[in-house]
Amino acid sequence: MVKRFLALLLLAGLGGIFASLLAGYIPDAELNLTARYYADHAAGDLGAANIVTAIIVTYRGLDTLGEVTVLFLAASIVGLVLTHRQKHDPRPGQPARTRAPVGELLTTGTRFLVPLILLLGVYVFMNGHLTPGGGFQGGAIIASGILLLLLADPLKHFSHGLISAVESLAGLFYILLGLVGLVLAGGFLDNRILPAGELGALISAGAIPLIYSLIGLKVGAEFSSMLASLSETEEL
Amino acid sequence: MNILMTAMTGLLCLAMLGSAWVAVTGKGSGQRVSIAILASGLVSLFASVLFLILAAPDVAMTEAAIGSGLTTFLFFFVLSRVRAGRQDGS
Amino acid sequence: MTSPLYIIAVALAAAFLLGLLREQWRSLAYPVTLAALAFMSWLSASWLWALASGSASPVDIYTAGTAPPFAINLRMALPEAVLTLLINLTGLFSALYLKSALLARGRRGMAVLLVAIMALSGIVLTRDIFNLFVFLELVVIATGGLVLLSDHAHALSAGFKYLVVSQVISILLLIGIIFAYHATGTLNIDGMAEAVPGLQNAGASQAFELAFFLMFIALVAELKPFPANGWALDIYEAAHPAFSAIFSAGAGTAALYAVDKLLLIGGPAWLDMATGVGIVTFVAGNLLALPQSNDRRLLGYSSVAQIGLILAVLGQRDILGEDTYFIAGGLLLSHAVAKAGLFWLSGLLAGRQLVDWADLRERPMPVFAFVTFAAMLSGLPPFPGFYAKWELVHHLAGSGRLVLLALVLFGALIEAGYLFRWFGYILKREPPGEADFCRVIFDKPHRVLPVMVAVAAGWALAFVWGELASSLLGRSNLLLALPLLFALSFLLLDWLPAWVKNSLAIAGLVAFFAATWTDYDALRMIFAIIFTLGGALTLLASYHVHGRRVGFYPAAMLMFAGMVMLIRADTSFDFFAAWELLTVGSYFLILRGKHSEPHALSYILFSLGGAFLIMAGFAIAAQGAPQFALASLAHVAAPFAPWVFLLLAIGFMTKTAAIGLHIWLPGAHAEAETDVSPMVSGILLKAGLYGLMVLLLAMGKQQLYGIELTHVLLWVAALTALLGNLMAVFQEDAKRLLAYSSIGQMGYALFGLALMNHLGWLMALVFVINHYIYKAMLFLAVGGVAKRTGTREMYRMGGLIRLMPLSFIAVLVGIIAVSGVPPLSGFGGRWVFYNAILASDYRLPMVVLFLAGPIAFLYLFRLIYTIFLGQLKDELRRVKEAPFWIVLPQMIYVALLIAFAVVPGLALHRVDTYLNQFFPEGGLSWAGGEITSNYGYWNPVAIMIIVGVIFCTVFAWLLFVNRRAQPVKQFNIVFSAERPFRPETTHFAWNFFAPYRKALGFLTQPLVTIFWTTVTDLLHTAGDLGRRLYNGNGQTYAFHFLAFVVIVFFLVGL
Amino acid sequence: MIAQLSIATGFLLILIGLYGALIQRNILRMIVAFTVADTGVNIVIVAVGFMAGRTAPILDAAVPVADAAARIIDPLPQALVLTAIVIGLGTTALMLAYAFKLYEKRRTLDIDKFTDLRG
Repeated sequence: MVKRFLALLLLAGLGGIFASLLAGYIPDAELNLTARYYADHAAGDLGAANIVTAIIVTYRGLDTLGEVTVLFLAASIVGLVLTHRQKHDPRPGQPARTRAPVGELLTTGTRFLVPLILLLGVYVFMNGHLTPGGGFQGGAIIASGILLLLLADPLKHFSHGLISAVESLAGLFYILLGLVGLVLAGGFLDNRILPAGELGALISAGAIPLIYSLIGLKVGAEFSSMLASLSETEEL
Repeated sequence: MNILMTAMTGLLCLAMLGSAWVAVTGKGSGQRVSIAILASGLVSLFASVLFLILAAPDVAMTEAAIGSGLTTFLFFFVLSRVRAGRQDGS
Repeated sequence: MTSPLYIIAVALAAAFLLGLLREQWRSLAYPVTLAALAFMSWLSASWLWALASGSASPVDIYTAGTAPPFAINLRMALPEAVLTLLINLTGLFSALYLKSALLARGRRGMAVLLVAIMALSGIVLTRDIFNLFVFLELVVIATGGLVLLSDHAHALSAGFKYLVVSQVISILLLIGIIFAYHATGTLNIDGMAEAVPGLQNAGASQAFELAFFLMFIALVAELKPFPANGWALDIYEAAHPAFSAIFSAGAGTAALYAVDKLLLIGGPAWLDMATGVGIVTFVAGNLLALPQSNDRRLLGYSSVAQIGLILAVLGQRDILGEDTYFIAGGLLLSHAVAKAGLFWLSGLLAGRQLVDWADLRERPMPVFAFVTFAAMLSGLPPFPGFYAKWELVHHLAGSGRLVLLALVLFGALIEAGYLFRWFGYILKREPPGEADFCRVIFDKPHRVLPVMVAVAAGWALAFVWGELASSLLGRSNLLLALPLLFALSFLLLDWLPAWVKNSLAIAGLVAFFAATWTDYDALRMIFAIIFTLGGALTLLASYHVHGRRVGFYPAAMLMFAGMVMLIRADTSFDFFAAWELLTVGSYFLILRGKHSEPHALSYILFSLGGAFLIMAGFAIAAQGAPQFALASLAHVAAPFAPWVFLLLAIGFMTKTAAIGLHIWLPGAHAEAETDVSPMVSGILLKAGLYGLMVLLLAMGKQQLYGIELTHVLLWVAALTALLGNLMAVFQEDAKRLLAYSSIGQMGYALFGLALMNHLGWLMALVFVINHYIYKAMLFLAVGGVAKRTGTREMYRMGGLIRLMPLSFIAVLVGIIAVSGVPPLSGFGGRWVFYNAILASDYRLPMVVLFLAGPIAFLYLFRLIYTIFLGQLKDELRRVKEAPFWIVLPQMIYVALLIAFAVVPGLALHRVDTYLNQFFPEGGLSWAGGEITSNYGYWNPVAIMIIVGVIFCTVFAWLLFVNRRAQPVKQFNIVFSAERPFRPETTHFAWNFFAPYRKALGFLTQPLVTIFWTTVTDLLHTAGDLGRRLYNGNGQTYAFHFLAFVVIVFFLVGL
Repeated sequence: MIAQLSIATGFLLILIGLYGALIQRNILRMIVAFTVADTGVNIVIVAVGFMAGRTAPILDAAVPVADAAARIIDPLPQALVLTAIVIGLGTTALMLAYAFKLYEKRRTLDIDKFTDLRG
């Protein structure tokens, strides 16, 4: 009870700070300097119709690299934590894990759906510079396809090698493209190593579609790796 | 139009807060925890609708896919492991 | 130049590349990791070199080919180069250290480590606030992973607590960032800093302040401020030591720099908050470290405290100005290198208790490593922390921020307390296991290398900061001072046999005097002779030790180096640096005694406490200047002068062991080795007197609230003499007796100085010379006896006159000299002294001082009577004379005493003349063999002859009268009035002065000891109370953090 | 108005989430509470950049480049939120893995049981 009271007291204090923030908040009427630059230049300089994508992939590309790395870290650590025990503690005496068989419907449906889902994911990140969505969303969609596979066949062992190869190659190429930008264009992750092309076309916006695709592949692989690691844990 | 929009947003916010309250309060484990997880997934889902209202389709997509989708699945994976353990351990 | 972006790119590329290698190819993955870290370190180093040498100028690196604030930019300037180098090197060597853990966990662990180091560098490099957040989150998550590299049972729960609080922190940080962006329209740190003054209205700036508060408090929380730091301390305790090294050195550094960047935005309004949080953390962290017994947790608290201090320094930039980075950098690098080194070192040991570090005992290299790290942390010369603290204290005093100054010094003293206590454990406790450490050394060279690198880095930093300070203070590099170099060179020569080193040491001391003797005025000449030639003379006794005597010579020569630098110093800085050196050197010397652990600790604590007072006194006197010529102490402005006087006098009196500050002396002097006691008693105490002389000559009489301070000194001196002597009377231990006697003797000398007249000073100088000679001689004689008999308890001895005749002669001559009876030089001292008293008006303290005279005779009498006269004990029948090398210096001293008694003018005449310039009145007149004062004359030669004749007559008569005397049997207790109840009570000499004890014992109640014990207990209790905050629950730590935020918010009062 | 409403909701979500994180003893529930608070943060960030009457920052036939500055809302907060969401997921996944391991070790998810290191 004391704990609740203290928590409420502290949160009231924090709420006070938040309330003053809210009270002092006045929505902008005009775009501020930074936003205005993006509005004026993103399309012209970078050739990206989706300005959010331009910011994510190029202007704040370093953030995005960091963000991808966060997922990479999370996936690595989850793998590190969860698979560690199995290596050291094999239980050879135990019979193979068994589970109630999954329904026929799900299995068939999965076979049918997964390729479509993967395709959708690819579509989403390929079009990131034009429409809402991009690498992260596409990656998540790809991962949901993998998830479906896992649900349909919980005992299925994913090839961790494949997943991590995709992840690593995508990551390496991502960095490589960034460095190419550093050498050939204005700076690290500059997308203008390829022609900007025509605004609104699929093949446009310089390296943005390329980079966003790599991000999508990498994110998808990272999510999948996380899910796979979790699904491979033994039940306690 | 504007008032309607505001009212809708208000309702959405209320729903979100309600789900959030369900997600963070309550006791017990097992089944009850799964309710909390679902409620927090619901908060994310409502949030992605709110993002659409706030003219942020990219964010909406991401929140829907990651916040309410993947996160919830991660929770359930762990919950199922832990719950199974509880039955074994008893 | 290669773009610093490659630090990030290469680390990530390597991390991703590791994924391509299969788990089985770990042995390939590990070199890739090391290579990447080495490349990152090289890149930072090359930038550091280029920037420092001026061949490159600071650069802003634009990403995405777009200028900030529209894209993220990084900056590489000198601070960034230094800090990234520090981080990358820590990472590299930690990776080396982690070899087995990484190979066991596989490539994922290596990737996580790479990303962690990259992200820390990123925090330092980036100029974008949101980018900084991203790097911070990377660090948090990587920490969550790397904690698990440890085998510690509770690493998992520690990591979880860390993640919980980190979540709360990042929530606040994000809210702060977005509102700050909304207010300023930019995420660029420099852009924000520019935009803030231009905020249109009060509302906007109010909103920005709130947002800034959230960002700032979140980043400050990353520094683990007290009390919101429980979540981080568990990491220090549970994580792998190599990761703790990164966590302390790397993460702490990066977070500090992030806060520094933020302060740029916030401006001066936030400096107070940084200072407040910092200093509270510094003091509390050190207090909490005090009661710790787990090594890594102690290091954790110490890290927290150090970073708090640096935060406080950053908060003082309004007065520190350009020196901010010199000070903060010095403290930070010292902290980082020493903490990394200590954490690495801790991994070489099996036990986790502080006392388990006794494993290092007898292993010179690790002990040297520990000493280096401890000295860096406590800010001893010649390490950067020393210069930093000096500058900091001077700036604080110059701006009148005295409370802060006091807190800094208080915290630093506590820190020194637990570090030196720990060092005492290492050298003096029993090792827990057999050769545990040895095995590690030979099995795991990759774990030893990082420690050695840290040691090397520490000394390199000492050199660099010495250079920086030399341009700041306009003096040459302290580390290059010849005496110090000479002392340090003994570290390299420690493999030589002791006699070779001893000869080198003696030669060095004599040569130094020969080379410099023309530089000294008469006053300094006396001290120079005692410090160098006197030191050489006592060192003769050291020939009696065989073997290598590891560690003795560096310590002894460090002390002597400090002393000669002290008398050659003419600025406050040089003086203080020398003072610290001699303190540290003598501490190591004293610690060498068999049972000296607690005494050495109290010695170093009192000395450092005194040194801090001296530093504060100098700083107040300097009034903002970094240093001043010692002579200009005379011109300190009026309101400060008495305070400066008081601080300096108390500081010096801790060294001379004035009453109240004396409790360290008896143990320290008595427990020291045979040839060390004469050094620390006969020679080292004079350093304190020298300080007092410098002070009194420059500042003269000062008044505080109408009280004459020299008058107070007189009283202190008289009481010191009386009580010191009285306590000596009741000692059973011969060396302790001599030690207490030193306290009393120093009281006399202080009294003479405090008289502030010509004769008083002359008397003090006579005491300086006499005390050196007879105290060194007596300590050697008693030490020799103790060595032969195996005990220092006097009642266990007796009748040694025939077995140890030379020692007897030395003691006899010594006590005649001490007690001041004719014909020896002690009488000369007394004679000058009586004249001095007659010449002054202070009669009451004079009476007290007179009382002390006969008391001295009581204990001195006992020394000769109990040890050498009476009956020989059975077990001592085969005792031989003390070793030749111990006797030889004694005989030289005897000769010196007689010479000084016959021709005191040799030394005193010159001093008398010299003193005329300060005290023109009341000098002595020297004519032929006769010395005349206003009150009478003294002819040393005549006295010698007269006393000689009387002595021979009385002696002959006694022999004749007692020719039939019958010795009393040893165990005949019929004559005694006491009932024997313990074995020693059957001895006539035990509790010899029991009747006096009954009468005067109340004066020797250990009130002072009780007082200081209470102070220490209070500090420990405070630390223990503080520990209760940390109940181990992650949720409670989240509470702490939020409470910290809310409380600071209300204190800031937005 | 919508912006203020959303910001208020975001703040309340943060407070509710933190409340849960502070009082729930079950580790899984604590993590759930943190995701709620994270969602709140995301809403606040997007809402702060919202400008009534403007459209999403995507250029197409309806929003030509020339008018962009007058028609679209600030794209930057949206980019930041994308990053924040992904980071939030990373942290959540990590904490869940921790929860799993903690449970594996002690067979309990009660945070009060993990207080071995203290003082």
